[in-house]
Amino acid sequence: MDHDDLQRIAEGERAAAKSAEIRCCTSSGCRASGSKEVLSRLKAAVEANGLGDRVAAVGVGCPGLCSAGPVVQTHPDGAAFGKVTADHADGIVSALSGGSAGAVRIDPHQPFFTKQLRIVRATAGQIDPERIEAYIAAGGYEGLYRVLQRRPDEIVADVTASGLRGRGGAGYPTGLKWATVAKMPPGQKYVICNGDEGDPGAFMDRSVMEDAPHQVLEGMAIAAYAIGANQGYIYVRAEYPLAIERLQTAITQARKAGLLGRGVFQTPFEFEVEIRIGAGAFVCGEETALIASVQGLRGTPRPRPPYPAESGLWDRPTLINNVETFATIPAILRNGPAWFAAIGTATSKGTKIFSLTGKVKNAGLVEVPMGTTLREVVEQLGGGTADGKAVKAVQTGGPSGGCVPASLLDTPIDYESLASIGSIMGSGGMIVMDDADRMPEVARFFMEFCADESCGKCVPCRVGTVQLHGLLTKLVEKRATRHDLDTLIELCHLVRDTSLCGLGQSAPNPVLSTLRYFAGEYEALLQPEEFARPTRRSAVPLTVIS
Amino acid sequence: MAVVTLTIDDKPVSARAGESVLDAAKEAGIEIPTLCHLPGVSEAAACRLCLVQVEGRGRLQAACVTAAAEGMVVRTQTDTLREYRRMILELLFTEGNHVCAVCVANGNCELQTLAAELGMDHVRYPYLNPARPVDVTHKQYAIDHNRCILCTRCVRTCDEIEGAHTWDVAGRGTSSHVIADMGQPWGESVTCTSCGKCVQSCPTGALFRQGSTVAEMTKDREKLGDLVTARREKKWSV
Amino acid sequence: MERVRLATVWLGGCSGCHMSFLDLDEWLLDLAPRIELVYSPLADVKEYPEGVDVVLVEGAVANEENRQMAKVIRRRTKVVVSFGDCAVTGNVTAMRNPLGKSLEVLRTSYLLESAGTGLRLPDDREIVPVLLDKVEPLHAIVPVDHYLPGCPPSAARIKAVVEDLLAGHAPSRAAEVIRFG
Amino acid sequence: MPVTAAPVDKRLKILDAVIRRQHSRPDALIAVLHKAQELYGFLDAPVLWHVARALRLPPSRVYGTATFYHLFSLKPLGEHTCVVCLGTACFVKGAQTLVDAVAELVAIRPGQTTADGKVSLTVARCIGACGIAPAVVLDGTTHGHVSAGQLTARLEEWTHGS
Repeated sequence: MDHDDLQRIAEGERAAAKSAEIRCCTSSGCRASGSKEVLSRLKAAVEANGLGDRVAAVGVGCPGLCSAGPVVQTHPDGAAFGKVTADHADGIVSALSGGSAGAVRIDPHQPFFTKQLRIVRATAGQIDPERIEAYIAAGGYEGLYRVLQRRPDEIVADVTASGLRGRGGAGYPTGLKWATVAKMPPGQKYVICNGDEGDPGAFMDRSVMEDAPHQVLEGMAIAAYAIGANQGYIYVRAEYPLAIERLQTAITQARKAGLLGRGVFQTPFEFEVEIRIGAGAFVCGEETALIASVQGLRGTPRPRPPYPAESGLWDRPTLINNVETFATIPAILRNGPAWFAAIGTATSKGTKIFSLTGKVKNAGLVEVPMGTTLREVVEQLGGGTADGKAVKAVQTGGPSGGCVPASLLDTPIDYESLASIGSIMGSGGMIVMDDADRMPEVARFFMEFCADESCGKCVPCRVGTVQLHGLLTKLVEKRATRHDLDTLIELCHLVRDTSLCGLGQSAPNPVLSTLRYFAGEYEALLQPEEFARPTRRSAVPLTVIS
Repeated sequence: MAVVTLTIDDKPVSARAGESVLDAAKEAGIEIPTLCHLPGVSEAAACRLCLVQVEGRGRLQAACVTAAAEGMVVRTQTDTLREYRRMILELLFTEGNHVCAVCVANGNCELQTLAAELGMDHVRYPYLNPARPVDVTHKQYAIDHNRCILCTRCVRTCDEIEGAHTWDVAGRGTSSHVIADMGQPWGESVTCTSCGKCVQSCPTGALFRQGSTVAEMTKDREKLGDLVTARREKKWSV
Repeated sequence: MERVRLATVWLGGCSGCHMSFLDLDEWLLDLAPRIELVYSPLADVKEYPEGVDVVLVEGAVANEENRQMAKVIRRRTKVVVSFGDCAVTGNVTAMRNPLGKSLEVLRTSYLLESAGTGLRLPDDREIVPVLLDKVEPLHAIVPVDHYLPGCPPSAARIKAVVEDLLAGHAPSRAAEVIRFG
Repeated sequence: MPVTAAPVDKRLKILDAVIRRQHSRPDALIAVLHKAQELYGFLDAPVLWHVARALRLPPSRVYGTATFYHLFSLKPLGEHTCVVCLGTACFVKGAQTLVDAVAELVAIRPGQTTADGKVSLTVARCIGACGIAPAVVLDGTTHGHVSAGQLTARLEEWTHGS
């Protein structure tokens, strides 16, 4: 494969395109609502109407509006239909020639679509994720080609200049991470893509892997070239079978096309990628636990330093980024770091995908520029709550994050702003809650999750989360007193300050953030003390704001 | 050999480059409490008792895995650290069934000793009282899971010193437990060499010699470190 | 000097802590003029009095009577001391907890699950206090001011704590005072 | 002794082929356990011993790893499996009532299998189908926007007849 071949494939693909396309979402969400049958009926309807020469019915990635699935769009007229069943197939085909579709139309000009800026999800919902040709025709692997014409350190410099920060949660500057691994002495190095998206309520990475597997591979290959690695692993949770299947297909296609393996684009660059499948452990999203799991061990974290950048997989320098981070890379290298850095805020560049769920009208995936306010996402894109009730809070960052009250919805989405109000960007889960959601119960839900997912290695997380869950249960069941609430807060401090890894350190966040903004709900559950208590003698403060 | 100078609890201390803060402090006569640390085997950094404050670092650091560095300023005894250590012990006491009065290790138990040293005179959290088994199938030794604090000293000792890797941890979270081979009775283990090193490594009464009764089980943990030194440096301590 | 109104109570324990107290031997003679022993298993007093200054409570809270007594003690006493491991941790008394709730404990204890024993659960709720489902340390039921662990606490440690309390200050929490087991 | 090998059958041959393809590398343990569970339905002692020997791993490491990950089962599962997602999105959309409804209908708690071996009930910590919450996975197929009534109706089909 050389650059001419790449262009030939792209041109061939464009030449073969039919004048109209019926695009049916075949990602996990719509699949669960029967979209595969819808697609096959659409294909049959195209044939039956003798439109095979100018209309194609294709399976595409997720257009984003999962709550309306299965979603079918027609191209180039831009019509969209929701809750499509197989029986709607004939109608949708006839609508192409002016007939009545019969299916529910979705307004393609509503804010849910128009307010998005899709960089990572640029091709999602538009191309067939199972065909490398479609990705190439959309500009795919062009970034990798250009990268290979330059020196590795220039690539690291570009990523640094773009201002990209890790999309997995902590927001560590991606360029800095790459530079650290690149600076390690030459020798065996590894690239790992973290696809162990475990935050409940988050499915951005699943959809990126399902909708744009080649984009992930391209990003990994660019990283490998930049840091001097020849082997990559994608760690995917077993709960995502379609993502695994599509990544495997993509790897096979890319190897066959000479875009992975030896002599990529006829340069000395060599890069192999293997998939490693998780087996149900949230903690494996933590990078040292993930490395242990890739090595076939129990997924328990180890103390850092040394950081994986110095000593990671098999004690070799290892670059770990998450799926969305890698999928952002090709566009940055194609369009230049300045283009990317112009999007977003001073400290948070580019776009971020959120999975907008819960009590929201339009549930699904949205990609917006950093700096967009929570209110815009929830009220404009999300359309507010499904039944018109008031939004009470938005949970971001999953079990490591916090609940942002409605009064703070004008907070812009960037790493620092979310941290300043006691939540985190996290991987991108955004769960809308209304009055029916009781915050102490939400806190208990997350604590149960953390206790269940604690690896058991360090004492504060292993036992502390269990005790915290017990205290929250006592509280929710109206058996707790002020003394118990103090104990709860004290334990939150312990678990946060002394746990070995990020899971434990952030486990108290949902409790502390709900205590900060919804203290009244906790107070209302308290029972009076039967006896006066001796003065508290602990050195741990009872503050809920860090 | 490069030497670094640091300050621990206002005391100037010198350490070999790469040496842990824990070891450097110990050599200077400053004891930092530990439970999972055991000379001779790798660090787990799991008990979190040796957490110290290092100036300029936001998070508390485990002294056992923090390398002493030039100019480092370390505090090992702040009020908060003392409180956190007590709380960690309290959590350990709630997790198992630690009944010192009827334990073989009574009087020779690191958990019990630390409770006294750290001023833990009671436990503020509810006891979880798990139903845990006692395995007496081994001819010489026994394991009482009620007393196990999951420090994994036995796992590391068996793997790194004896090389048998009979023990490992199964399950996760608070249902974690130490197992022999495929989780079978210890006496049926095919990998155990009955060397007894795990028993010596155990800080509590979880691993003990058969026939020991209350307060009779004493342990010689230094021997394990001596073994490693002997093997590595051909120097024997007798 | 006014005498300190001292009480000692025996809840769910073996009375070993009281035996250790008696091991103070002749010091008890020094103690006698400084205190008034207003309630104790060592004295024939039927009801726990009002206005107690200091109480040493031995034993865990294992049954309904223990639980009610704990509350009476707390209401009528200035300084409550958990006296010995059973009061402080539940200790041996609480070793039944992993077996399950009270009914499961009784079924196990009376070998009801073993075939052919012919045994049955005693039914004398009118006479014997009802077991609690879970044996608790004293401070799980009522606030406690000071803790004196040990099984039993040695006479010397009892003396040190009582001396401190009689002098009107909080007992030391130093390592030599704390000893479980 | 539990050290006896599993009977040599076709499944073992397939498993051995997978192990060979992975060059018997110890880091293939999780992949091999996945395959073994797919073949046998669950991981019993003979299979785990076989894997330990084939990968030259200490048995306690194999057992420790198999029991660490929630998706591995050391006990046989039921004829049918019902996985209720308890991710946050499903939680706020009332997934707990689904668990309660199933638990009441077939009288088992999550993690258990009915006495007749018909149904296993488990809960998942988010299957990534948040857009169609609440979601359940019935015999491997994901269903979205599920109500308690729909779910119990399906389970009744499983438990009675067909």
